[in-house]
Amino acid sequence: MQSNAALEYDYSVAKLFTYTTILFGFLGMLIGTLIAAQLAFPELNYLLGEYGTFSRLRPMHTNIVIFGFTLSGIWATFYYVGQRVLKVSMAESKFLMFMGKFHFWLYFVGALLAVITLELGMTQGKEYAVFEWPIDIVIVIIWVSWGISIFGLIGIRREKTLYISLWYYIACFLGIAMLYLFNNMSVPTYFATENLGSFMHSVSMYSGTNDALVQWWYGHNAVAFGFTVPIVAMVYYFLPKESGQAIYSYKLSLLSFWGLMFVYLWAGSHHLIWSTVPDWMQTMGSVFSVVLILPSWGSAINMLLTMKGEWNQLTDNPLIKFMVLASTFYMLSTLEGPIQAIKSVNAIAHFTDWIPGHVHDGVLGWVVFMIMAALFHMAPRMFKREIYSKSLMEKQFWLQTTAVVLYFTSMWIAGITQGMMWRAVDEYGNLMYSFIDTVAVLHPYYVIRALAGVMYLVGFIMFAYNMVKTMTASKELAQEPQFRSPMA
Amino acid sequence: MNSLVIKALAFAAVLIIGTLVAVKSMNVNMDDTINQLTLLGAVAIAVLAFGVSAKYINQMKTDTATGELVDHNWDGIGEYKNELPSGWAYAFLGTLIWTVWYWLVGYPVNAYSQIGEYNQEVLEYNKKFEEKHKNADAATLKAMGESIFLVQCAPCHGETGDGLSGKAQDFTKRMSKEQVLNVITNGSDQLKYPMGAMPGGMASGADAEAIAAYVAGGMKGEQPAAFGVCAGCHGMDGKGNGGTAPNIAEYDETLVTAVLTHGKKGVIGAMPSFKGRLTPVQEKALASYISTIK
Amino acid sequence: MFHWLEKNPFFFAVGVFVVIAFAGLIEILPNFAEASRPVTGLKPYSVLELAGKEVYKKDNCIACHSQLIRPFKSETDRYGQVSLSGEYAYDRPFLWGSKRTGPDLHRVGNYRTTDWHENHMWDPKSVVPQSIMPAYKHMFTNLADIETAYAEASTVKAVFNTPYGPEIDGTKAGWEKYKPTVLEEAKKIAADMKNKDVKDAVARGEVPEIVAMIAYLNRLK
Amino acid sequence: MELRELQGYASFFMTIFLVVMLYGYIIHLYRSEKKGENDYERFGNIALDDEISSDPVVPNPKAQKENEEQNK
Repeated sequence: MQSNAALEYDYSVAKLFTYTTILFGFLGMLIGTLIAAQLAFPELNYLLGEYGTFSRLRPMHTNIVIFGFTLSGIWATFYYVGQRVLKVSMAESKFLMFMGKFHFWLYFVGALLAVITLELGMTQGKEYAVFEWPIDIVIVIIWVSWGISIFGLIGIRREKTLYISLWYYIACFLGIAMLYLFNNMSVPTYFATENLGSFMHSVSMYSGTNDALVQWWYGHNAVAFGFTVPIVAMVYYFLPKESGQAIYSYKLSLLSFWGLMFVYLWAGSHHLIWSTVPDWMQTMGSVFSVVLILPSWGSAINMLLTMKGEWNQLTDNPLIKFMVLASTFYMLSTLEGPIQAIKSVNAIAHFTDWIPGHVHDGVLGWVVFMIMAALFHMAPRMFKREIYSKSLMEKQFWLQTTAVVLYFTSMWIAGITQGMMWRAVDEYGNLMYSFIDTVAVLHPYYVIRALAGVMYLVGFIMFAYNMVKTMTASKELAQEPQFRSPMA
Repeated sequence: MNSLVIKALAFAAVLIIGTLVAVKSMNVNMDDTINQLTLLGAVAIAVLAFGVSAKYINQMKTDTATGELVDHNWDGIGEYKNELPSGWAYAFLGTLIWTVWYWLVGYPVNAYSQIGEYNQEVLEYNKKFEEKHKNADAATLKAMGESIFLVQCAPCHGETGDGLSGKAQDFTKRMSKEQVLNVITNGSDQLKYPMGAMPGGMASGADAEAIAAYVAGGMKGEQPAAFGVCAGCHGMDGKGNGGTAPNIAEYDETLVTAVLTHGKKGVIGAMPSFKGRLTPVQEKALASYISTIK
Repeated sequence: MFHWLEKNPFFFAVGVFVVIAFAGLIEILPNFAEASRPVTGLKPYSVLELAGKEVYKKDNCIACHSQLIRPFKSETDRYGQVSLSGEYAYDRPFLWGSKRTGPDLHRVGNYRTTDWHENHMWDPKSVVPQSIMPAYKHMFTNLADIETAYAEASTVKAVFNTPYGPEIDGTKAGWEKYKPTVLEEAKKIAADMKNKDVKDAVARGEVPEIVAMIAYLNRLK
Repeated sequence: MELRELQGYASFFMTIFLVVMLYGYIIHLYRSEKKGENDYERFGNIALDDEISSDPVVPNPKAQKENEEQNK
């Protein structure tokens, strides 16, 4: 070990994950925009033959955004924040340095394999858990190496107290580990027979209603522990750090944490309301979803109150804007979700575009905004250069904010309209609309949504450009900035 | 109220009005409690999410650093003694109370059954429907039939009932020449009329051709002599002898009901049975509509 | 008690784990035995149908189609009888879906036919003019993987006691002997189809994806 | 009693237990601060003052020992 004076935080792993965050973010959003456009203009399905249909690209979009962009972002920030709040450098341990790099490269290879198998249509057929068993095994190893990094760093820490962000990172690690393992339990058919058929193929350990329960216990909570918990970890570090304001209330953050942990796992069955799972379980799903509003709002309110009296920073620093807007979209989606989980509302909302609308409030408004803000904050510190362009960042902010608003308003109206049309009866009590009527009416909303997608994608390209320029061409910094990130 | 909150609420109002306009333009029935509750939920989301976040953002502007400073000081950064936001705490308690209500009264966990509720709904509805339309007049039946047709039949037979260029039965005419020939050659025992099965090969060659041309032509003009063999069962006018054999001249209620019940497989393809999917009144309505398609 | 938890990262992690795992235990496990009971008369999928189910998964039909009829009159009028838990007993994985960009398919076999599906997969707009579904012409040329389907049937029979007959035994010899049965089933579907290439392929002893797919869709009742 | 019913009751009471625990924790947090046992808010500074050379808010005795050994 070196002596403290010469010691610096080592960001090499954080940098690697930063690159993949940008790469996968671009890819995921590009495909997302394409499939949004396909719903409005079906001719776009035939650009790549068999491989370019909506159905083949949709899992590519979800998986690249979830397992490519978001996970990379989580890890980029973890390898940055983890060192800093524990006051220990990766450079202090050769082993941890190796694990970090191993983690990254295995992840990168795994991601390539995943993309290839998805394009070939190899799938378990479960949403957000599509990968076949060999890739699942790779994912487990990737996950374990992250665990070793987390607990390895904690093991050599100087700061005894674990900062709240780390609580959330640990919860993300444990939650996803448990959920992923149980949901992906399957039997490879190749080995259960005399090596018949495809090597990749497997059958789920669970069937029918049971499988649905496990799947949405996973599906809902993969969102919880992948899209909520680690992003809260980020906001709890980056907002105070960028603004120089301590969290409004540390205690509230602790309460919100345990509230979230207590409640989140129960809410999974709200994806199965009005299905064949037992009635009491559906009721539980509704009930806990509603209880979940307040722990989630606790974090969001805590963030907004942190900026209390800091209007100057909000108007002056686009990075703060990103984070404040992310917090408000977090409030919106954590209220919208529970209300959609109430049985009577769910009767309309389920199966309609209101649900993708809700998801994208959370993902576009909260997850992506927060990850971009985090990377912007990290860039001057990792690359020792100031952020390339403030005005570009401002423009990006307004463009993407408009895009999110267009997205969720169009899908909101589309979903409610379609849901009500499905139920509509004429004066004789017969169904008023055939299914295709309810599809045709959505066309204008799909066009608006595709447009919102293009706007958001352009905003992300502006972000990527700004980041690349920051890494390569921006003014060098002599000293690491303490709070506010310097930008030109 | 401050301007930011007002703006946020105005945005919520625009969203809700937009939703209402979109929904209303589709003639959706607003008496449905599910629809009402959904809109109520939408209003709650918009008003609370936008209103509350605007309130807090506004606080950044107006609420400059109030509160008590805590004793110690950390590298020049003061800290405020910040209490739990009381609105948040009360709302949390509120949701818990709502939870207990939902659990014990709204959808009582030991008594509520969604299938039970559904059965009840259908039972009550059907009773009312059958009673109301038991003696419906022809115009009502036709209008009802049209709406059923558009939802249940149009996906295969097309919205105009023309069978989508030969992909399904064309309701603008009774049978095509090809169909008639097919039945004459192969016979038919699908519709379970009292007269029983029709054997194949009752006519052939030029006779069969002549019959087919005559039937497909809507039984107009001079009747070919060979039609006599058909008339034995289907009647000289082809109308099926009062329901003992299929009507080959036009669509009638017996025929439509028979096809809906048993399905039919012919030279175009197969139609599955719709038995149990429609009530007797609905079948009658459908028949009355189909017989008017031109 | 709380102090102690906060101070120790190990017990903290255990605490988090217990709290999050508990919900899963209570909610999921006890229901298992009950929900996997099939309704009376339910037959497991035939090998051809299983191969079709694979095509359904491969081309990701669940992105747009559900297989779950909810207990509302508006749904049962449109799609048929309410879905029951026991009907899904042999569905591994379940394919309920989460979004209806297209209609529900749980009972599509009751009201659509082989020739309708053939037209629809080749060109959806030819039967539903306003359709936004892409055409799946590649299903007419790609071959279905019936051997893997046989392996799947053998696996669920051996591991989960799904009631298949003795001819499904997971051996290579068993498969060679069983293959003609699958082809026979495929021939019946192809007989109702019009596409010449498909008919020729089936006559040659091959099973194009569309044939397996239609077998699966017809089975959904 | 049916299995399903049993599940209902088990989850109902477990939830009440969890709620009591959560509220107990809230009370614990605020009371221990009032009594001066622990100031939770100071942990917020872990994020603000996170240079590697800064003093930890609560030093980890194990790491300190190592540091001392090096500085010997």
